Amino acid sequence: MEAWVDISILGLMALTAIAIVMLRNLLAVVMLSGIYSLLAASIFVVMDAVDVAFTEAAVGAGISTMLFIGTLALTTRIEKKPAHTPVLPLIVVIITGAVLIFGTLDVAVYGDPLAPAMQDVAPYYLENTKKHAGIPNVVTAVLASYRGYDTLGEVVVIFTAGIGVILLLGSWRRGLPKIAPHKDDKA
Amino acid sequence: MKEYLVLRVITKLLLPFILLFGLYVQFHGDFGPGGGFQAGVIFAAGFVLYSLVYGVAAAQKVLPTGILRAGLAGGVLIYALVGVANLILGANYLEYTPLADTMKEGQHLGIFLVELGVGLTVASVMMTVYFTFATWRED
Amino acid sequence: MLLAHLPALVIVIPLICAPLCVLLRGKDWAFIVALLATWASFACSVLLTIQVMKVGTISYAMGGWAPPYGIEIRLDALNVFILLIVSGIGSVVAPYARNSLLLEHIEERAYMFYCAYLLCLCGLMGVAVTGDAFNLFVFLEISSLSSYVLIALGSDRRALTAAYQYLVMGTIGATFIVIAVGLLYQATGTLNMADIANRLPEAGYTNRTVIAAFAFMVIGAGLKIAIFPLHQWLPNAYTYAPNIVSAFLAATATKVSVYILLRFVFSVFGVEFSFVSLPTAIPLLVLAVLAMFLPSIVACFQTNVKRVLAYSSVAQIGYMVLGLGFVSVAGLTASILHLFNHALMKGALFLVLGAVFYRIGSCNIDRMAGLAKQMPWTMAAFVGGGLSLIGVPLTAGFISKWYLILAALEKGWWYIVVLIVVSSLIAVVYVFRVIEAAYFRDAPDDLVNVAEAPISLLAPAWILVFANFYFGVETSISVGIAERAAQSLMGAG
Amino acid sequence: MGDWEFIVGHYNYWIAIFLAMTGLYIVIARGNLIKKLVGLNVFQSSVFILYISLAKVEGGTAPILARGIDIYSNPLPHVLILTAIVVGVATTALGLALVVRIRGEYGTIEEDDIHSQDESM
Amino acid sequence: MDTQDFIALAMLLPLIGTVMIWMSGPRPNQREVVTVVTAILTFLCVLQVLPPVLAGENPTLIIANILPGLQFAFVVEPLGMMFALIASFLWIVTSFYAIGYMRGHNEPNQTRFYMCFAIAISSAIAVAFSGNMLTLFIAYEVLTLSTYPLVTHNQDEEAKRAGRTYLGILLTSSIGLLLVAILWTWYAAGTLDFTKGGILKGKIDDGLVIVMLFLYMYGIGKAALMPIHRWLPAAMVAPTPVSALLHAVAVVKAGVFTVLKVIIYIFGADFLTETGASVWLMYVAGATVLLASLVALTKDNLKARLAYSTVSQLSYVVLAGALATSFSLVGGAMHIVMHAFGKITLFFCAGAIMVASHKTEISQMRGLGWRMPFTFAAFLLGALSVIGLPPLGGSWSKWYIALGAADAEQLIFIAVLMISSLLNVAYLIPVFARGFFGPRDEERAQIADTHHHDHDHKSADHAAYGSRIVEAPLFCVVPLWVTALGCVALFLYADRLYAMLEPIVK
Repeated sequence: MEAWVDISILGLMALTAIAIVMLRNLLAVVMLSGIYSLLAASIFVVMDAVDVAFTEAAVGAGISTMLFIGTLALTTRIEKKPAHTPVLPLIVVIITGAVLIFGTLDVAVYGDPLAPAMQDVAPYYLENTKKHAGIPNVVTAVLASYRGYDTLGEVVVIFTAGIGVILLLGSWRRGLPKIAPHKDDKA
Repeated sequence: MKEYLVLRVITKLLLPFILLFGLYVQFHGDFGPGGGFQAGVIFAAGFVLYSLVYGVAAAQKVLPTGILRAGLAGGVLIYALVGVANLILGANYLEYTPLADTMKEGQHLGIFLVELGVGLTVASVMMTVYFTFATWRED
Repeated sequence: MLLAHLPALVIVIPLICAPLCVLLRGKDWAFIVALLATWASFACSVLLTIQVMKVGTISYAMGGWAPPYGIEIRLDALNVFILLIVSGIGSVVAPYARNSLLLEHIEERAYMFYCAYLLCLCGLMGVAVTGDAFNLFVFLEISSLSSYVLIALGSDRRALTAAYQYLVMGTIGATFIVIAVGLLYQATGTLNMADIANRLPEAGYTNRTVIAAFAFMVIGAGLKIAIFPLHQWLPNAYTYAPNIVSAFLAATATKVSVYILLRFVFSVFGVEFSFVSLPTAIPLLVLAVLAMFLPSIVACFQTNVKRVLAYSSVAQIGYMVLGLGFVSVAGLTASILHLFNHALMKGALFLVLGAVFYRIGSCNIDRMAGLAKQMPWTMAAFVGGGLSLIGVPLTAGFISKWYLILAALEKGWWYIVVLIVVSSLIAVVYVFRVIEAAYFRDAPDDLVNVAEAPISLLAPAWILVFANFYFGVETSISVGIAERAAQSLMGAG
Repeated sequence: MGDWEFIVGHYNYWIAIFLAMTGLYIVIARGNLIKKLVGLNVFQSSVFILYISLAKVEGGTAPILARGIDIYSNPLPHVLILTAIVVGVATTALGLALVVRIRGEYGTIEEDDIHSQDESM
Repeated sequence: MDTQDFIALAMLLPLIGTVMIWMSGPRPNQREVVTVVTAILTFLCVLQVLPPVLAGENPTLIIANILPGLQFAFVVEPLGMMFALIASFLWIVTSFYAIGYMRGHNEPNQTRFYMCFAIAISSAIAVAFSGNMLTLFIAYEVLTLSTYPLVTHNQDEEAKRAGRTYLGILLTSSIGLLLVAILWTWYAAGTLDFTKGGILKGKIDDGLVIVMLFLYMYGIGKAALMPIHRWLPAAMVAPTPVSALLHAVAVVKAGVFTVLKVIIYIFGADFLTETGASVWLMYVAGATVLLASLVALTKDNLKARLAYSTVSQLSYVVLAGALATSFSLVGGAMHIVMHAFGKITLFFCAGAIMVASHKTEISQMRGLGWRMPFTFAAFLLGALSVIGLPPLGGSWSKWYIALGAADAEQLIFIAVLMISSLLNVAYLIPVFARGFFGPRDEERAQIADTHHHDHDHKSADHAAYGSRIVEAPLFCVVPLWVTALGCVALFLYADRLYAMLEPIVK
């Protein structure tokens, strides 16, 4: 049963992704990308990653989509027709995908509790969270305590983005003239 | 959007619940899914909704740029300084345990504090980014 | 007591000071905070270096959780050397910011700039010190995001497109690294780099997951390094970024990325896997040689001197990869040494160009004609840095080439020796084009009365020029650390 | 392990890989700056799916400790991906800010047009 | 102060002088006093090192450890002593000459000129004193780089083109070949110290010695072995004092000096003769001697002719090195000195003629001797010394090289030396002769026009070729007589020079 849910969601995602490639109406593309994130969130639920699902829904479907729409309002809505037939990108993508698939050939089957990834470190968290931190959500414990340093980094990343957006688009830019390219150097 | 009375009323009614939900996610993250990051996003979403209906200017009156900037930096500082507090107490960076009497309490307190920092920064950043985009004018 | 926590402090100091800059707002205060933070980090790095040289590898458990359960900060000779480069260049460049920003329309939001600068520094150092594969990605992204912002602040609109291009390619690179880390985790069940290294033989060298992880790691790091032919983002980014940013990034960012490659290929995957069971060396050597030539030749035809230097950076990266491809202690020593020396020379040269830009508003070679008369100190610094870039004796650049050639001789690869030598000669061409213009041509009519650059711009440039000469004569520190790092990298396999 | 089981055990990864490559294709092949970022998002989300697939344990539940449940899925990849999602949205926000500025300076967000503008200078 | 300090001082003084010259840039008189005083002090310092060297010591100065086991070190031995002595002595003479010339010619950028000059001298002395091949290489490169601004001094297209040729050939050869040879040596022998008897014996394959020798000989571009001699004539666009000191003494002699050093202290003369690796070099050097002389014959521009003459004379030294017998090596070393004095005199004369009459082509110099008798007389002395006739210094060095050729049983090179001497006569003596003979009527008016327009035509006519002497400034004439007399003195005291140099082959 679960497998079929899984397959149908993944199938929907594939359709969405292909539609994103095909469509040139950017508003539709952005909406599809939001839907894609929602589908991803549901597949995360299927895979028992509720925290991730929650985040993906809030971020991918929520914040990201909102930002994209905001940008569209400030720019344009239709993508130009691609001028050239992209052969090289196709080759790159096929090779990359092939390597990745090659890599999965030795990965343990989906859901295998004996996979190397399930040994040692992960069980340590499951076993000790209660003892160390006294809270039931292991993800939170790992996030904020065992790997708290990572999360500090994560907060700094988001902080950096905030600073960056202010620096690039802040109100202080409004009075400035358009920046002219330096005349005396050609690209 | 002055003419959409229904929208305005509903937004006003909805907003406290959204913010409350945000707070719930923030503080319940230890027990169920959620945490500072998700809470921050929800919190920000509430204000974004508010600004969509009432206009950015009104939203900025509630949350002036200065406060957002303080939140932006404050969240990171809270997180980082919790770590430093451990150093002063003689433990490793971000160790939490010495923050309270027992390890469990220390950890719990530490996690609570850093999640607070996360939530603060995320909410401020999201709102800042949104407001910045919304007020950007090309001339 | 604090001494034991230095590995954490070196990162945390700039990390705390960055938001402080935003809170303080005043541009003077922010400047002072940024300055003190970088200097404090540098002091920490020096202390750490001494400690590591004395007692060997230092391990620090973040959060008190022993590795592999928690995140470990692990410092050996290679880490501290990179740390030293990044924080050292950061400290020299920081005082330069004050005046340099005036021209780039940034001074109004200078405190934000300092914040981004500190974040970038913090991210780069974080990458250098961490012993955890995923944590490396997080800090890599801190440095990347802040460098996208810093680059986009350039005063030419092409800075924006350059930053965008870098953002896209950089994110692809980082995502590749994430994929590699995921596959490694899948194969070994741990994220700690030392632990991965221990468990890999268990997973087997023919494990296809590990091989794919290796491929993604090399390509991902290669994108960040701007290894030829993945270098398209670099020339524009370094050309149009604000001058101080070009100087800082050119001297540090690619170095840290090379570190990632070194760390993974040699310590994590190990020589046995990377070079014995996989034919990695040959493609690396080929790419390195191509990188030594093609971008150098392109550099000879550029009119914007910053662009000349940017292409030259791509070429110099070729030398580092070349040393890596030798897979010997000598080659690695040369590679690591060149990381350091190249940081010194490129830092110096970009700072000089910043001073030039400050006065004449351009880095075009024709506009720089006859500049030596009006800005003698500035151009003298350029000559100093340029000589080092060519690899003239008594400069740091010579020492790296010396070791590189020795490493090639050790392998008995004559043609490589010839190639190294010939490629240095191309450097002569592009460096001397600039020197000839500045010293032996007449200034354009509107630029006959240019004043010398202010001391706050000259001093940092000259400090680096002196460093170039100092480390060209007194090599016991740089060669000493590089050799130790190389030995530990080779030994780890 | 039979072929069929092998395929059943891996199709999840392969579809995720297909999705990721679709995203990557959009990034490389398309010239519209916004579409590129959408592609980047698709690419990254799909890699996240790949990651989370690795964490799944047959018959397990979400890693929130509760009485009576012994099998949980692996929490570590979840944590990593939480971080990665945040990093992703940060990148997107920054990329979009750049796009807005580029549009302001160039009047277009198509790569080709930007190139031709730079070259005609 | 002991000898070590003087070694350091000899190299430091010119550098200190450079700074002082720079600081006194706006005050020409002070600047030139500084130059001359520095030159004299430098020479005195070098002189202080002489007694211990004559006593058979090798004073050593170690500055720094560049790489493990490889120092930045200076060791003075007779060959280097000799080179340092002539370089620093001739700097004094040239400084005086330069004052006259640069002022007489109203050259721009004089401060830069004097500064680079001082740096070049410092590095030439460093080349002379180098204790190992790497130190020598470093000094050699500094010499190249510091003379580049001198070559491009005029800043016009021609000068810049010449500068590119100059730098292109010298840097390409030194980095591309010499550096590789040095690295190879280091790799093979584990040392780069100049050691009597060489360091390579038994360390590399006999068959590879030829390759190594090739790398060294063509790596030392300053020795101007054909076909990489092009930079030398090109560099003649520089002001004459530069051509005189640097391209008759410091730069080119640094090249052949390095050749001798390499052959004596890196390969070891015995090792070379045993393996026969240097036979090809004899032929190349011999060919260069003859071909360059032939080219010189075709040049009408005096400085160009002298430049090719230099190319030819340099190959004497290379030939001497290739023969690698004790006579030839000492003879080669002596030739460095003899030729330096002879050729610098000739260049000084060419410059004096340029300053006084603005003539650069030999065909224009008819009758000029009557106006500039002192200059032309000195020219004759210099020319005879270069040709190698007694009673001038040049005769000794040629004699010893010829002896060396006989020793090595390479009699053909005695013939080469003889033919070359005849060619020298053919291209040098006509310059002198033209000054005093030949038709001069159509020239008179022209010269009178250009230089004496304030005078009445007719009186100027007679004045120019009759009793009136129009010499170059005294600052030019005195130095060129000093060096001309030096040629004579060298003939008389050649035995002392021989005695001093003998230890290098013992």
